[in-house]
Amino acid sequence: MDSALIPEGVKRTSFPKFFLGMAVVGAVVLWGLIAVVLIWWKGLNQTNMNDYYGFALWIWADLAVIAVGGGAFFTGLLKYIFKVDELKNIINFAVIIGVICYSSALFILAIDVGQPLRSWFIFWHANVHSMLTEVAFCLSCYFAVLVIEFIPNVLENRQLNKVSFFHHLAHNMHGVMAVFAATGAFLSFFHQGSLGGVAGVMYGRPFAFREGLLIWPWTFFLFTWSAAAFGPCFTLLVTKITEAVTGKKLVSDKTVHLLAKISGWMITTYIIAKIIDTIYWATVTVPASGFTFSHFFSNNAFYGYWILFAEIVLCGVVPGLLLIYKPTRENSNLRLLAIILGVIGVCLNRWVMVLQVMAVPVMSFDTWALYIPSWQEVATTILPVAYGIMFIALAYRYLPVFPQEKELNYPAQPVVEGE
Amino acid sequence: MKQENKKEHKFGMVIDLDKCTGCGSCMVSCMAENNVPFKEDESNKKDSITWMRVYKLTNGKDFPETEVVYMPRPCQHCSGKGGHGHSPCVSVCPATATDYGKDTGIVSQIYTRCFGCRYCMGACPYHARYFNWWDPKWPEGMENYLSPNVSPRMRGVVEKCSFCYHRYQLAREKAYLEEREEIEEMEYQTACTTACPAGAIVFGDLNNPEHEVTKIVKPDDHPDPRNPDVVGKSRNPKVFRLLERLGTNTKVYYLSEREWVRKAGDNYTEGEWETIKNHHGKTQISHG
Amino acid sequence: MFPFCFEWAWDMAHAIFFGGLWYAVGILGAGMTYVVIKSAYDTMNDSGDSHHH
Amino acid sequence: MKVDRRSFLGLGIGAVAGIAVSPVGIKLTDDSSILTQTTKLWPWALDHPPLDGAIVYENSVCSLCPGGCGISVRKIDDRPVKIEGLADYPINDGGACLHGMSGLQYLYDPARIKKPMIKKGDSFEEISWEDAISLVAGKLSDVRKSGSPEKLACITDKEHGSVSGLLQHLLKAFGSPNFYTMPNLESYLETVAQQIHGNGKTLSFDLENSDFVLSFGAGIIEGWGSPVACFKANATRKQRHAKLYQVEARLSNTAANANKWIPAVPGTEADLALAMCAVILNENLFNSAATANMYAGFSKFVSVVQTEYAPAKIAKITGIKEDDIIQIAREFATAKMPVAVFGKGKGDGAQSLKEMAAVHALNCLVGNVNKKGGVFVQDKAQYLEFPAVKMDGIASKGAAKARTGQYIGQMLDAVNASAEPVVEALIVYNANPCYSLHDTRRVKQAMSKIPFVVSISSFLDETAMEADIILPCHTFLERFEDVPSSGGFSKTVVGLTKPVVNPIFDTKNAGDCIIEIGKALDQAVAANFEWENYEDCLQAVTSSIWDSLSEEGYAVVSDTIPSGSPGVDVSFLAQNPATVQAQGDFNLTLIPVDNIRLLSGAIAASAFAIKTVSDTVLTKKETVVEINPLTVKGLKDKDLATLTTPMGSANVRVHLNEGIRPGVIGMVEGLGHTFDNKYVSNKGVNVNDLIGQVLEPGTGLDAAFGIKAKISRA
Repeated sequence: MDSALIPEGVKRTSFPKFFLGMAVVGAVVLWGLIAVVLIWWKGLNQTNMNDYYGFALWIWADLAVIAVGGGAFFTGLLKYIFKVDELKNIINFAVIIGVICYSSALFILAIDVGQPLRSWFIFWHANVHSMLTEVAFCLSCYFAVLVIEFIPNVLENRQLNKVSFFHHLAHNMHGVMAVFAATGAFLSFFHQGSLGGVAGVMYGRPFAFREGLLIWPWTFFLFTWSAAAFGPCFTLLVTKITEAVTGKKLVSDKTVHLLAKISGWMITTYIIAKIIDTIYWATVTVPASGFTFSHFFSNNAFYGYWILFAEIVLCGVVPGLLLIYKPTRENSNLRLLAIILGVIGVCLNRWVMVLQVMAVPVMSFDTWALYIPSWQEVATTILPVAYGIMFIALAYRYLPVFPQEKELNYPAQPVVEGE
Repeated sequence: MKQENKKEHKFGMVIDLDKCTGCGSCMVSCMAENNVPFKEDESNKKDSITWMRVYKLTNGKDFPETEVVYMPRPCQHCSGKGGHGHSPCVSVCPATATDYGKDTGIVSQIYTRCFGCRYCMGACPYHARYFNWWDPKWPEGMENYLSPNVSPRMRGVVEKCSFCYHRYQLAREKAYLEEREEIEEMEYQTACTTACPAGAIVFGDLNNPEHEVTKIVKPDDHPDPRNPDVVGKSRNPKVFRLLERLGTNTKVYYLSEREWVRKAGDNYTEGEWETIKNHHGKTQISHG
Repeated sequence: MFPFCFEWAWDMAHAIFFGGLWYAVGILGAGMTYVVIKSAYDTMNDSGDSHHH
Repeated sequence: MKVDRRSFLGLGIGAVAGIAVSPVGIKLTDDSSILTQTTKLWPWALDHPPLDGAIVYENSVCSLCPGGCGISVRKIDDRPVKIEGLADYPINDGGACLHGMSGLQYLYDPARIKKPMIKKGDSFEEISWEDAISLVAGKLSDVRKSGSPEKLACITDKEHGSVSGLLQHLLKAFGSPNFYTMPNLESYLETVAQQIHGNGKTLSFDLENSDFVLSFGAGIIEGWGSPVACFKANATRKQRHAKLYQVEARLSNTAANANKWIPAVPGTEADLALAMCAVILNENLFNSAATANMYAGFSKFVSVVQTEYAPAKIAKITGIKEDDIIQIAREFATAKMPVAVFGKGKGDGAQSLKEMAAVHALNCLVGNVNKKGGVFVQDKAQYLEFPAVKMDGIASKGAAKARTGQYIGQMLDAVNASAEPVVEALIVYNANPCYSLHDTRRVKQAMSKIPFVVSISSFLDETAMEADIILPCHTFLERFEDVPSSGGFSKTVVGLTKPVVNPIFDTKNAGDCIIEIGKALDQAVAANFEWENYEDCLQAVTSSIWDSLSEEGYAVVSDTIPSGSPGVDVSFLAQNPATVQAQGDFNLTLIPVDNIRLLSGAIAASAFAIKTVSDTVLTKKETVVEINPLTVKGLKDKDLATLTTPMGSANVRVHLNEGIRPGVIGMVEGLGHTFDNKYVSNKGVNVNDLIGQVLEPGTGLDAAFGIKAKISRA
């Protein structure tokens, strides 16, 4: 039915089956969209956020998708700037994940603000001292970069590529991609960092506040670093899932091992920095404002030391070590465990830096504020996941995403022309 | 250097917690003055717009040693670290919708500029900022009492205490028409101050030594030797500020004879209060 | 965002922030303009070559 | 022209580039930002922004409560926009309470009655004013014609003031002695003064000068007396180095603000006061000149107090240590200007004469009577001069009959007890007995048994809903009225309430309603209502102070310390009257709690006031009760619980709180309204539903300070 659109030389599932799958995921998207309409029409009272919890599930989701979407910029940086050529086998997919993550992030911001029609004020009336301004600018620009990086892949669709202009455009864009990638890396460095800065500069919130370098709190660097470290984990995880769903090997082990190794070293170095930061914060920053370390992890029903342990040790140190040690890295089960832990770890970090910050009482007579999201929040947070699945399914079906797909799956077969 | 003729003010207040009775007049005066909306259920205090909120603090002791104090909390109008105007909220607003008035020390909020990202609320440790989660709606006819001097807010934006800035504007206009350079202390008073039946709130210009608030607070303009971020610490040993140690440099001071109340204003590690309370109010000595 | 917005100030913060921003936007814009023009040129050359194809 | 791929492409790129550099984008974004603020497309945009105009201030007097504060109403564009306290006014001098400042919310209250209404079946129908007045007059005429004019009764909030005066005038001309007021502090003060110092006297307290205030539950900063005046007196305590000791089972705001909290077992305040009398007598700390004025059994009083109220014995009853009782009594007796104050809470709830007299006995013993900083015994203020009532035979006969009950509670009991209607017609003005009196079911039952109930009210409150006809009256912002200060304020000031806004609805001044009813009755009654209207009447009856009222906005009737030392009749206490016990036999005691941010009388709290109420008092639709953590094991903070008293049970939330005596449950007054105002009503429980009336033997006062109760997790 849609065979004319399917890349040459590969097999895809039957259209009815594909359509059915899309319909199921589409239903989830629809559920999310209903929630979106409710939120836009009736306002943010549809959420369970409140004046204590002005930043909640969405902002966590926003930070989390940007963190895991960091695989795109870091892989791009390695591929185009540091010329790690092996990564060409996964760069398309990394970019697609990036596009999904960043479009989701922008979408979440669009529902999260109280007056979406005024969102452009953040650009027009920009306050350059605000970390959020930096986030907004870099995020939108970097999203543009991702789209630019994704366009050639789209144009390589069998039918589109027949259009001469598109063919040339795709070719020429590849030619200057290094420039775009460099710009993207620059932008990404700043917005990942400024997302960390968002929490770190809040000197009224001792749980979030960090000292730092010039105008940038340490969280600025930790966020960039952690995105670069854990982003590839997510790229590998999604690749693994896609491989499982399609039943095909899509990226060679060599590429996977390389990316896993890079990620492992990034995670390990990051987590060392994070541990140093935590110790310094706990022993110097926190007591200076009259708090004790235990204040942030006790007297409430949810936040305990477990979350600190889970974030730093279980989902930081453990995946880092698993990925830098060759035997465990090259063991597919342990590698999978490591990348799952890694993805959880970075998401936990973003959770802590958003939700726990809001929950901790600061005034001595204040109380912990715990919060349970409404279904509208949950639906709109799941929406990007469903949307991402649809996006990947469409891209995989119609675009030549994985350059190694043919050689890894149909090595003996001659190229068959499908008419 | 500023060559303007305009004198720099630093408006602030001191609230005598021993006089405060928790009667709530300040809260209602504020709501009525500033067109604050209300809704059917206001019992969830985390979703209830009260620019002036009165907290109830207890000393935590068992019956019958229990003591209670009420603490009115308007926006603290932080001057930020070192008093340079980078209050926790102003510095984070991405759209310049909240600003620090260099000539007044007042942290303003531009409702039509705010697009509701709520970063400022996250940054404020005093919960002084409120989001319009709901459409403000008045029962039929009740819009008639709304004041034109304060813009009613729309859903989806953040609002907060403005130290009744419109009253400052009106006072200035009046002074201008009467060809006076300066306004008198009593010409500009916030709605909570004038409403307080106990006279617990004293408002004025902390830069003007003649003003009552300055006489009570005796602010020390030198940085606190223990924490260079802190300026304007009171020299009155009975006066304290909320979360002073964070360096927010609020311009709302509190006064109490009771030690436990003063201690409740900030956080202290084990045993630290004993050293700090003795140090409190003696900072001018270290500056000779 | 622009010097005519009233928040704008000719200070270091604005110079660094918007300097970096407009620089990045400039590169992206210039790069894309170059690529589009070059592709259009290539296309025209293509179609010139293969006009009777 | 053929559009080929190339020219199409070119056109597209050109168009995009063209739009990008044109001002269209900027214009559209600019428009969209304006659109977010103004257009009616969005639910958040106001119908119209508030109109600007010249600022004008008009002075008036608030009559929401007996406080009688001067107010300044700010008007813009001829609309009142803000109410604030009036500076230099002799009662409040600039301060105002939250209810007064919410005054404008009453103007547009959703529960306002917009036109006269008559009950048809279960609902009300609007009727014209002429029909309403003639209907009321017709019904009243029937009562009068039947020869039992005493079967017309009247309930209002207070005895003083010209509107109350007009009601009394009407009843007298009509021929009925059945004029009742709701319990109020002023009448309690008069009852005590009458009992101890003789007829026509009343008491007031010089709180602003006293150096030692010993309060037996008086909520001095909870709305007791003239609230703002009390706030001010309390606020100056710090600089005057004056002390406040508060006897109360619960750490009220007053107790919290006091120098000492004396958490006596509820209902034992009289015992505690008498034990302190015993200490003062035992230790010769009394003022001998003052005790020389005591008559009618002083020696008996001394022996009763010394034998029955020995501190050691009373310590066990009150839960206050013997040493403390002695120490406090000594401090009180040796203070320069001590004053003991009674009237629990706001002073308008149930009170026992024994308790009030026992507290006042402390004042009499230490002799700080008619002295600065003490208690003032003076004649009731009489500034109103109503013309003598011309009574016909029916009136004289009816007026001479015995009242149906001594106080409102007994009157309602009599109505309920009798098969025949003992009250044929009832006029209720500025009172909400169906909400404010103990055991509201009993009150509503009585209302339904009275054949014809007229409610003169601004709001469709619980009592108006029980009425047969409602005459809607102006709010205090729309009317003229004289407002005498009351509730123990040391000066006597009469304020003039003036309309600051044209009536919003088709309402009348309550005074005009009464005058019009009077005029519409038979000639014998109508002859007593020759005023043109209420304004005319007001001017006539206040003629002695009218110049001051109309020019200054108020008149100070007296502001000096009364002279002389009045005699003290101790016969009542010398008989050792029994202490009223709480009804029922559960283990715990439920007490009502007065909260300054709520109102429990004729007027309900406003939306603004409700908004200020803490979530430890009201959570969503549930009243939160205060309990000491030691009181009930297994109850946790915020638990939903069932509270049961002999009168019934209710679901409540629990707030565990160290600031209340173990064994006591505190429940706030002023919640649980049932009328049509979603911001105020259907929130929580009316504590008066759970507490029954307990009459004090010998005095007939409802003295139920609480009721026995139990509580368990729901």
